[in-house]
Amino acid sequence: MRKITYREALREALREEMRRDPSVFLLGEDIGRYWGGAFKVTDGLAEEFGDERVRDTPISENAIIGVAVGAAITGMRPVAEIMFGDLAALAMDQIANQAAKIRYMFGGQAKAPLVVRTPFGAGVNIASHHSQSLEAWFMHVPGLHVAVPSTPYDAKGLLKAAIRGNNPVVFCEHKLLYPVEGEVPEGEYTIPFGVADVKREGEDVTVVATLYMVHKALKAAEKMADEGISVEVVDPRTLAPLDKKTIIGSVKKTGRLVVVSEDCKTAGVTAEIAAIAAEEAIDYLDAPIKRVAEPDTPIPFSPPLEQYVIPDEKAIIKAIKEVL
Amino acid sequence: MRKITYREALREALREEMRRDPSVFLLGEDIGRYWGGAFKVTDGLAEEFGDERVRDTPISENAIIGVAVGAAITGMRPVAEIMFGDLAALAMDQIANQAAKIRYMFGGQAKAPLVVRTPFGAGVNIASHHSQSLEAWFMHVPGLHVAVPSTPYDAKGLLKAAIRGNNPVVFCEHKLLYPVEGEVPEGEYTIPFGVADVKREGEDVTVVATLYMVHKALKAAEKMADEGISVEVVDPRTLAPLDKKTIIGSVKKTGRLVVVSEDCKTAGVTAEIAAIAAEEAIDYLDAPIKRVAEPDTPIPFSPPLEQYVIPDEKAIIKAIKEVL
Amino acid sequence: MHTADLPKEKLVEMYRLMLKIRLFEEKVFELYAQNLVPGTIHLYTGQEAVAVGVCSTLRKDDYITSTHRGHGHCIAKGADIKRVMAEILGKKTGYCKGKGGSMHIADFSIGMLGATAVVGAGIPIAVGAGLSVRLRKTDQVVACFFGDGASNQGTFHESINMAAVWRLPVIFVCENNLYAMGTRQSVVMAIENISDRAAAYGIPGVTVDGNDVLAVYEATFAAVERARKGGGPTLIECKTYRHRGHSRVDPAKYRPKEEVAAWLARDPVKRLKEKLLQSNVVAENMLEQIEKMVSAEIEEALKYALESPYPAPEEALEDVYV
Amino acid sequence: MHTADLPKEKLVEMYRLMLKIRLFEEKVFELYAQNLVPGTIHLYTGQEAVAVGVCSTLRKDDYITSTHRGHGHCIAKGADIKRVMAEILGKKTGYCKGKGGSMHIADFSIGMLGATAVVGAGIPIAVGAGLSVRLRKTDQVVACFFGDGASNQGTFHESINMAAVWRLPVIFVCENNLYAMGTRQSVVMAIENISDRAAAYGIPGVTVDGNDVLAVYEATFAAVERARKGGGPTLIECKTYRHRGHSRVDPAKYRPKEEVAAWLARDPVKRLKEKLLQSNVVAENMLEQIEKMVSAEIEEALKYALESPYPAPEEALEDVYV
Ligand SMILES: Cc1ncc(C[n+]2csc(CCOP(=O)(O)OP(=O)(O)O)c2C)c(N)n1
Ligand SMILES: Cc1ncc(C[n+]2csc(CCOP(=O)(O)OP(=O)(O)O)c2C)c(N)n1
Ligand SMILES: [Mg+2]
Ligand SMILES: [Mg+2]
Repeated sequence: MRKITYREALREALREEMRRDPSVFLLGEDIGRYWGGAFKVTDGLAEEFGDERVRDTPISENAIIGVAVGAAITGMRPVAEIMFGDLAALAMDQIANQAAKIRYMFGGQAKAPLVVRTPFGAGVNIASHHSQSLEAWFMHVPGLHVAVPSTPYDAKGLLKAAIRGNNPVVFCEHKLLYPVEGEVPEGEYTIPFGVADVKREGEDVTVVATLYMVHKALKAAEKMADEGISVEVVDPRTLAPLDKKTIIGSVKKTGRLVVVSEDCKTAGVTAEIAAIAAEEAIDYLDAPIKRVAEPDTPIPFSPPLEQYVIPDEKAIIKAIKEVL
Repeated sequence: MRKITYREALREALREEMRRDPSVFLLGEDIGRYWGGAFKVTDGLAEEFGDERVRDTPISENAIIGVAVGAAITGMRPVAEIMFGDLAALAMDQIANQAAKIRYMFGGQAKAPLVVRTPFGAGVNIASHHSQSLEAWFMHVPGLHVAVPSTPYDAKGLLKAAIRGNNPVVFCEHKLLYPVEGEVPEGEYTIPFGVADVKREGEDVTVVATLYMVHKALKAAEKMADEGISVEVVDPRTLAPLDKKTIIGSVKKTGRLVVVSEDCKTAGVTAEIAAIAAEEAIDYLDAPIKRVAEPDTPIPFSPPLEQYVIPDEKAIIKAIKEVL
Repeated sequence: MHTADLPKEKLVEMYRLMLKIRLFEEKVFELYAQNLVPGTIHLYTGQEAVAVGVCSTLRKDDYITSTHRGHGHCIAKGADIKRVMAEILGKKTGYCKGKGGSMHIADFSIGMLGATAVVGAGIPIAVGAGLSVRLRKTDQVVACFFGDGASNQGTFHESINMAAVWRLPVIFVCENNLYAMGTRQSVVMAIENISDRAAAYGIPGVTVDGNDVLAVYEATFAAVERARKGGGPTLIECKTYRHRGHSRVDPAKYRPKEEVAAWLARDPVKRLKEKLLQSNVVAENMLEQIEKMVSAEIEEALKYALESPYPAPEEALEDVYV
Repeated sequence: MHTADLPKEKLVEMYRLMLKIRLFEEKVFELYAQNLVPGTIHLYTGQEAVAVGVCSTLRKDDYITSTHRGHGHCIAKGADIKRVMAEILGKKTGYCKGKGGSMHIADFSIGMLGATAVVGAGIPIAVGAGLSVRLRKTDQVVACFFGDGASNQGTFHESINMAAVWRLPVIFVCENNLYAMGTRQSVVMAIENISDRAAAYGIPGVTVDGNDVLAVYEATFAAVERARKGGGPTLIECKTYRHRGHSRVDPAKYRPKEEVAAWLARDPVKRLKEKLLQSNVVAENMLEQIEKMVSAEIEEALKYALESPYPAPEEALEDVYV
């Protein structure tokens, strides 16, 4: 099958959906013809669809999302880009109080089919304000859906589903994934939210991982296979809704659980997944649950410091060995 | 001992610290002489300390915190009030990206000794934008301390410690606690962060609860005692730092854990505490961990709806019975 | 259109709407005193000329966004007061099935895009509706209501700037009632006219007597005309005053007695009534008849709301997602 | 003070600082091309007159806040370029022990309160420093640097409004280099002069030639004097231009060639040099000597930075809390 990058897969999803549905449009800082998005995801789209539908905005994160909300509740399907996930902090009111709640508060009268695309993740030495992983903030907000694609295939299928869906979606990308290549069919497909993907089957231990960590988990699994240990890698693909069934099913099968996520450990993604297992599968667990995550620090700039805080293969392997 | 309300205890802490240290000052919307704070916590303080030190601000949440950060890093000890915790969504950049990270990013050159006081919680029919509990967002941010006092005694001691400390603190109050009375000594005291309080000792099950839920947990414990079941109620008092030792110690003793918090269940306070137990005490657990929390919905307005979503004594009792 | 050219029917209709808001709010106040209203309320009493002056220039398919003080906006845009009242009382028959309450009323069927209780949060939403109009190529306009206090929020700045540079059909209506809760404008702003802020975005700004419905109408009419033709947004500041405290518990002692008296003397409902009578547009008995009819409507709404059931508790779990 | 009255030493010092920034940035660019700089960089080349014009009016105990494009601010305020360079390279001897990098340099010992990489986030922090000055009853002032792009953030509005109503000693310095990344001002603002926004807060606003260090100095000097005496804040817009792309990867193709050429012709460093020579303030050989000394300083800084160790990995866990 054809291989394209995660970046191209996202762009293809945007392009196909914009061609299909005139109510889809994009807005964000520097997404248009002059820059094509800080990570070039929207490159070339302004040329095809024009500046009206690929709209450069002022640096006004909260209003960008507010404008998307207003457009969404009046019949459009905006896809807003927040240039770095850290900057979503500026838009938390519009994301969490408005987009997420507008349907509920108004008793179901409104729907807000908007997508907020934003890149998370560390690894390129751009320090504390451009490297965080804040998925857990959004998971905690009812009314939002949260996507965390780890491959080009998932990126395209989930983004198309996000755009077609009728709920607000925070679509979390990862900076290090943009250049990653993978197989993506030419034809039309979407991936439903709430369906995990078992990225590797195994018998001895379940590793749940998201985004870039899926790749590290797969590498760890490969190394463990050399040692005769069979690791199952489950990628939830969306954190809200979360496919508990697949996760719990895997845990029941293996009896051991390691949860891996790049965000800070405390009250992060790994906490929720560990808690679910502790509630629903404790009798099947033969070992403590292990969480592999960022220690609770901001992301430092200097390469040796940054590498130290990002969870790596070694940390995953260590955790796996601890639960065996 | 003298009994005063939670509101009075907070006010007394502010008054004592302002008298003691001229660098302490307050800022926020309507905290001054014309209103005295939406919940009257600062009532009368402008009269004693003047409008300069009890400063009414425009409705500009992000700048309120930014101003507090700027004052804190230049030698002051600001206590900012955000009128409702939901509105902290507007200030997440200044809280989570600036206040929390300024020390780290600058390699320890700066300290930001500011306190952000804000009320959380539902129960007074003011709907989705004025009733949330968002403590988990702050727990997830390294660099912040998070206080969750449940009694007048804790409120006063923790607030004084927060003001004297050198780290930024998100000080979470609860609307329903303001009128609650409790014993508070006249003399000087502070409560160190990171030290849980066992609000009731017991042998059969550990209930960890915070803020208003502590009171519901205590009532549940009393009812269970009538049935011959001995419940230990642990109140962490601060979520960051979190007194894992006391929590884990209690779990090891009772072998059963119920975690209660008013925030939404997914990726909330209960997730982190459950995850810690699943990591560190699973071998001592004789039953699944149970979480009692808000279902994942915004807070509705109408009384029967609102009552339905707020965790209550009955839900706590049910959870306790399920783990026994 | 100059208000001198307004047909009699339009003037009478504006009066009827203002009176409807006034009497509705007085009724809510009564209910409140009887402890029949859960939560808090922010009454529109005293500001009727703004909502009515603005909404009278709009078509049914035009949009408005509203605030915590939104009953008047709803009614002026044409909402059914039965369902407004039911929502305020938390009933299942309310516009939001009891989920929203006083601070979150919406009626999408008449372009009322809802009230947000986060001060200033409705402003970018209005701009988004304006952008939607542009992209869908209709000629709708959007009126965005907010207070003096809201004009200090970052959203005010970000949103008006966007609307200005994109020339969107949005009318920003600042209801300057001189206070945000207990905070006088001069405590939080070094300027007197909020309309002066329009220049920061390169759009027209105007201050009008917000207690004169015809002045509000005229300024909005011009702005709406310009907006429909692609001329972009306008900022209209309406100076007005709330007759009561900010919210249920507020005795509003922070306001000087003379100030209150002066503004009560400029009551917008009375002023329009006097104008109608003086200019012989209508006879006094016709106005009395209107008042009776409006009162009856409100009683009917109240009855409807009181008799309506509360939602079933489990409904709390519905409407989170589509 | 009028710049005509400036002592010769001051003028020469300003030139020295501008040249130091220029040569420092050119060195960073070189290192960058050699892949010695981790992450990204935003060079100050072309805007030297702003940082130097502003900081030359300040005392050591005055404060500044800075941005992602902050090397020039640091150097103009008197930072040690050895430690700036070490920070940019991620070394332990850098100002932030390698934790901050190019976008987060701070030197609290000279009142440089640090750079934030969240556009606009430094503005309220500057206002807080101004409030602190007022509460501590000193006569310090605060200069707050930010870009044209930042002036569309909500924080700009909220913060300047607060500084204005409280009459705080803050000088808001908008470095309008016409672009925010690839976005021209006209794409995101319907006004030409950002200083026009001052009127929205009731404070003075002025636009100056940001490539003329003396013009910047003069405007700031007046603002600083007023601020020290309790006269409140000023918004100074400095029109300027960055000589290179926005960040490491940016070839800046979105800028018309003629525009770039016109601005390069107005190079602020060259302009001051010519002025100094024309007015016979200094002899050419003295300027050459200065250039040599500055170059030597930079080489020394580079050597220091290159020879400095990286922090130990575990240091990542330090400095989270006090
Ligand atoms: C962002 C935000 N901050 C604070 C509040 C609390 N609050 C509710 S109404 C209000 C005053 C609003 O004043 P204004 O905008 O002038 O409207 P008015 O009440 O006068 O109609 C405040 C501070 C809120 N709801 N939202
Ligand atoms: C809040 C925020 N939004 C977006 C960005 C990404 N970003 C970094 S610099 C920049 C442009 C800033 O433009 P301006 O304020 O004019 O400063 P300049 O780069 O021209 O010096 C952008 C959009 C950011 N860092 N922070
Ligand atoms: Mg007001
Ligand atoms: Mg710029």
